[in-house]
Amino acid sequence: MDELRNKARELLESGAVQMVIGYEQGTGNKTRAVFVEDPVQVPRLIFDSRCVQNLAVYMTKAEVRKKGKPALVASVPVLRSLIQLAYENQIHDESLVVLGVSPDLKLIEFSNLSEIENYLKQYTLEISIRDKEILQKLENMSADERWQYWTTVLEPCFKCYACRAACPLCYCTQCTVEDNRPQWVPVASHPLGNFEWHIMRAMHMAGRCTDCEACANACPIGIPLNLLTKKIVMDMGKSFGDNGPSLTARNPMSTFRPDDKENFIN
Amino acid sequence: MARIGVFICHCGENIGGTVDCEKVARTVAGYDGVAYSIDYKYMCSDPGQSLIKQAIKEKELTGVVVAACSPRMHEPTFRRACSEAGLNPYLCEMANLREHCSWVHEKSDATTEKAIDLVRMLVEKVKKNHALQTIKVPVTKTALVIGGGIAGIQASLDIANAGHQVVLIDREPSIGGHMSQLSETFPTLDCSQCILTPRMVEVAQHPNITLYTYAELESIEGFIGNFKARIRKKAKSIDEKLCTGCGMCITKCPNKKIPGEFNEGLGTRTAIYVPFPQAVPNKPVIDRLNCTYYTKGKCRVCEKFCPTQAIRFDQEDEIIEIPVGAVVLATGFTVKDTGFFPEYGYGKYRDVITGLQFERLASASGPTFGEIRRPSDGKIPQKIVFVACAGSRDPAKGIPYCSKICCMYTAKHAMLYQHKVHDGESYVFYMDIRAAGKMYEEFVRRAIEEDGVNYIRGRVSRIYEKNGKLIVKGADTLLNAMPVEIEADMVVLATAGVANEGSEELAQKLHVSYDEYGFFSEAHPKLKPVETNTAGIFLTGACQAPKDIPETVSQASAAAAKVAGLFSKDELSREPLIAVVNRSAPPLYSTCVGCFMCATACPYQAIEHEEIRDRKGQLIKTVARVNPGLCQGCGTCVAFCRSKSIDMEGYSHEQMYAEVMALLND
Amino acid sequence: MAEFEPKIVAFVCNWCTYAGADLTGTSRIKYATNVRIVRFPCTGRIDYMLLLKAFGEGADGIIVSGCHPNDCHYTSGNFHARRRWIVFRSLMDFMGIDVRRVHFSWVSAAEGAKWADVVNHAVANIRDLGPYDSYKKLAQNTEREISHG
Amino acid sequence: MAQYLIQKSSFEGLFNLLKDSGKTVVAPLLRNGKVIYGATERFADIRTDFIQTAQSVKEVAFPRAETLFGYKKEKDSVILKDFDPSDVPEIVVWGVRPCDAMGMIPLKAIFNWDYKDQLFNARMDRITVIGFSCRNADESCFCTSVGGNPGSTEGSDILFTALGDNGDYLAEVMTPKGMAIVEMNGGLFNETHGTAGKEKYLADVPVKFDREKVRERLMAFFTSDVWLEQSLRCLGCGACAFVCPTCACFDIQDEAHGKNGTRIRCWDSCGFSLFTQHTSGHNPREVQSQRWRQRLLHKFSYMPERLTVYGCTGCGRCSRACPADMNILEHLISIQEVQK
Repeated sequence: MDELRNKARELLESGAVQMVIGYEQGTGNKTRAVFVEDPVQVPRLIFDSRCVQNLAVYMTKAEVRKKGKPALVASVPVLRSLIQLAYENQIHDESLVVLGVSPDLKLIEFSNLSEIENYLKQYTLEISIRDKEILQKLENMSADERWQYWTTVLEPCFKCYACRAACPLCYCTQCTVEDNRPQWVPVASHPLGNFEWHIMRAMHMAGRCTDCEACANACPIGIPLNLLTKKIVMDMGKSFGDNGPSLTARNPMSTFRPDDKENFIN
Repeated sequence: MARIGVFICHCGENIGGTVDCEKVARTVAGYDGVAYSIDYKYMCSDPGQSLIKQAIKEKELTGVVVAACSPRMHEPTFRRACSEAGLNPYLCEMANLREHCSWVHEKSDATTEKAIDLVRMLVEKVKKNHALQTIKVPVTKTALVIGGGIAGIQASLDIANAGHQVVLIDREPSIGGHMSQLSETFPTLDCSQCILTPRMVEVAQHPNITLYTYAELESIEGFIGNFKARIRKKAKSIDEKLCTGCGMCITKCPNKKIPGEFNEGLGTRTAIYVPFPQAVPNKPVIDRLNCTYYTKGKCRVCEKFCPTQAIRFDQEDEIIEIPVGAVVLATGFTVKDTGFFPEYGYGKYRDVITGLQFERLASASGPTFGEIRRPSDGKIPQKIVFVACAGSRDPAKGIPYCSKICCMYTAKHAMLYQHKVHDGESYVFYMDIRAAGKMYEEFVRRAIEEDGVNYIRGRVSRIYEKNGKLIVKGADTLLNAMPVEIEADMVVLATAGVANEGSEELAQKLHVSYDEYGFFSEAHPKLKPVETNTAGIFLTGACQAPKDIPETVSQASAAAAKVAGLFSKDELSREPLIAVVNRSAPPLYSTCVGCFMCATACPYQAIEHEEIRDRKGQLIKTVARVNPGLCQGCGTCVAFCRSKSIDMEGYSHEQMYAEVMALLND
Repeated sequence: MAEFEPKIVAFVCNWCTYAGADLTGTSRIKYATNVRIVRFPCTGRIDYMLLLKAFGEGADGIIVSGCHPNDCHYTSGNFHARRRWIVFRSLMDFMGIDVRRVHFSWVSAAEGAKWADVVNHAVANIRDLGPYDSYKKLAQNTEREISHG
Repeated sequence: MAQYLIQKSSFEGLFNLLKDSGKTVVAPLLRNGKVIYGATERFADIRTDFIQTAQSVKEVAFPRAETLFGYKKEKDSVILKDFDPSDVPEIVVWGVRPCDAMGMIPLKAIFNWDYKDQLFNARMDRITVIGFSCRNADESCFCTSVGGNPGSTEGSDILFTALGDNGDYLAEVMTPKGMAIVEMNGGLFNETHGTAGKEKYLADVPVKFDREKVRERLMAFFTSDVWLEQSLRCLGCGACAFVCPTCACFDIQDEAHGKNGTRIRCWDSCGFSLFTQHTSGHNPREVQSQRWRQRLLHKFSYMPERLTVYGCTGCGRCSRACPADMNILEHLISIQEVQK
């Protein structure tokens, strides 16, 4: 904790960054993002297990960028997102200073993104056993049961797009749901609109999702929509040996192998 | 407001006989935005086309749907008609009522209903079409001809004589191909080499032709008019500039027992060799698989004796890259390995040979200097049997198709035999005699009537050896399948002609399609016999299907004419059906966020970075741009782009969406 | 009552399957009338959203077909498409969409007979499955009243 | 209007009466681990163990998506099929918190300000609100700062207040609709007078700010930096607006299927950048801070001016729902306090 604050203060005072993006105590037991521009405010910075919002999301927000070069407090899921953002040309070494926080809450400094990529090698992206069991349970259902499950679970969705807004990789300036030539996805949050939105969102995350769960945490009505992305992440691993973001490896959906295996095309 | 004209073609009875065209026209007339709808006997006919042109003018149409045959057939026709009437050709679409409807369904309401749906889909699509201008791309006026047989030679010469550059490559040490192996040629019996070798020499000396033998296509990229070919020149292990072709090395090479490919294994050659005396270029190569130096590490005799020190043991393969505007495929064919006919005993009995081997025996330059002597003991066979259709027209064990040339060369072989062995007896087992062609039937009759060749209609069941004779068992189906048994001294199998090994890999390199037998597919069996589906790549000779010399030569000239036509312009117009990254007003400029994941999906490296800057030159954002010269319009990037920032002319999001909507809702 | 006639949409590439279907026509091979072909330049162009749209608009089944691997007119469009279908099909299945109603196949320009088989097989198969009511219900329920929790 | 006492044990009977009378009963139910309103036919499904539902009750009167009319295009004409008020269901909403019930008032004001929205009014006419006073509150609650209180009867047709833990409830009947429910079975209700000192059983929700003061200050705050400071962490989603009992922004969408189509009204939010995006690409509210400003000004300045009613009932849902923990209460307090 002190490590983190000291580093933050040092960066701000030295002018290396104009702002430190980290976490502070929020309402009740919640934590939230804080943007520290004045070294005096540094004590507001905290980090603990409650700090799960993926702060990488702010790297693509115009108003934040306007404030100059930030230092970003980043746990492992956030680091993954940063690598994917770099792969997608949204950030580069000069865009930010990364204040990494290891799972045991130690501060890790990185001088560039490839150091982060190397660091992440020890945390290859994999779905937790618990999640695998949940997915397994769904996969064991009959198709009709799954259909029932998803239509019921997605029915309350009112398309506030908190899932999209909280996801660091949903940074498009115009989301496909906002494209009305043609209107790919109905704007209304009726059953079809909800269903198409969620299946499309999951497809857009294929080969990109880092399983940070920001989407599910953001949902105000608790829809477990990260099950869809978890399923995708698992498939990507199974089918194409994808094991998380990389600065160099091609995205599994924009490349192929002539011997890709599939069992349903005849 | 759209004013669409719909023109429904009866195609005589082809569509009209199955689909109620009049009803289709009537129904479609009721659709929103349809200003004119009419059916007519033959839309592609002159009156049909003028019907369309007239309507475009009088009804001020903003779009046209022609419901007729496949767009792959007549789309260009009708688009031209539209532009002649002043309507942008890309505002014209076709509904496929023939191949996809009337020809595949019985006459019924359901069929007419389907026809209506198909037309409605295209009406809705065409509402979303917009005017497009053709794309101009420069043409590199150099042709790459792959394969130096008679097909490649003829094509090269015709293109070169038209004043264009040609690069001719052949994987063998010499050009000439199968024709150079032949003795005489039907139906005139003139000597193959006598007519071929002058052409070979002409190729070698032609100022517009660059010849690379012992060379293969490594890879090719680009598109019509703008290919980049990488060619692997295999190491010949000699310095061609120094080599005078004196042949000293060949006479001195200690390794003389290698079965010669040119003589189909009936003769031998040395490790450093020229395939045959009239080879072009007439300079040797070292066959590294058989050369003692490369296999055992010592020898280098040729090096010692070479008067010009031209031997280069350390020579390596060389890759050269050449820009070409067109490619002619002339890779030829091969004969089916006879191993699959054990009952004919090929390989088991030395005197059972293939037609191609017989050509070598009959050839004056062959191992027997033109005398028909059997391989086993060099005796002149007194009784010889020719088996036609050895593998051809045999779906069970061989290949279903007819190899086309066997009937004629078998007759020729029998004739040559009779001319050389006057007291000999020759028999031909055949299924049918296919002698369609100028002077062909006469030729076969001559063999039978003047040269007394015995034709037996029936198949050979078995060939086996019995005290020095080859017993040929068969049946004569004209004498109600009476068993026939002939004691022969030699048997010649007219083995099937099949695609060259490696033809499929080559097709994949060039992205041309090939049929189930590995022969390259022409773009259209009748109307585009020398084109492939890939623009700028043409076909000639037996790589497309087995064919004889006259047919090959005419096809080669046809391909050459196509290439010359392509090269007749400095620029060629390409269909503007390509991908485009959207652009919009500030502050957005484009919905593209510049993730450039599309770039890796593009098979043509057509996606570039474009920096959008303000007046002060400050970078606002970097977005994708599609290079219209490189984009071939596959649309992979379009389906891949998450924000739908890339769209495709002719198959746009709105068009495809409209089609699906229209298809499921009337 | 009359036998159920499924509505089937076919998304095919221009160079192989569309040409193959043309060949079916030139060969006068007859097949079921239930299928409507939508022509794309390449399977790589086929947007999975269009499959959803087709079901949303009441299709009972879908055929997706293009060039065999290695035969793509554009080198690799079908390879990209194949990856897309691997992921998308699995996701559809995971969400309970009846993937038996989506028939993927490779039909080359030389396989006119195969196209007829693909169509007839799909039609027979989907006819057995019956109308895709569950998806139709989802699509028709546009007005979202308070649901029955 | 009138007061009664009713036993907790009688609620199930009352619920069944309502259900059997053919009305749709909408009540707090557990879905995806959160309490939200939903139609139910089982009393046992109704939850009472919550501070506030994740979603407001506004949806019964202002559905997230509702068809205004259907149409069919002919060659040169269009046939319209307008909505039919008789299709609008009779709904009883059970277990509504006072801050939610109070939300119905600004909604009515919005939908009847200039144009009288028939569809909305038709729904309102068929809705009966059964409120339950709050016994508990959390740090996001601030009804008392915006003119409400945990036992407010505003917007309810009947308000039930638990009088301690012995199962006695006070029923305050406020409207004829409420009375109609009592009359379904008078036996369940025992007449009483006064409010039985219900106040002492209510949740304690201290007043945190003075909304009048906030309103006055906001006038001068239009160009303040406070908006950017407050909203820098805002992600620009619509969660706050969609859970809000008074937010009524909507979008009009045509859903076409060939010749046929429907015109649908569906929720929208001033928090979305697309909300004010012009076709030209120009956006008068270009950045999130301007949208945040719009949200607060609309609720605490524009609505009081135009509709003489505030656009906030202090339910605190937006704070609870916000993925970035934008706490509206904090921000209002700071508006009141900051020296600009």
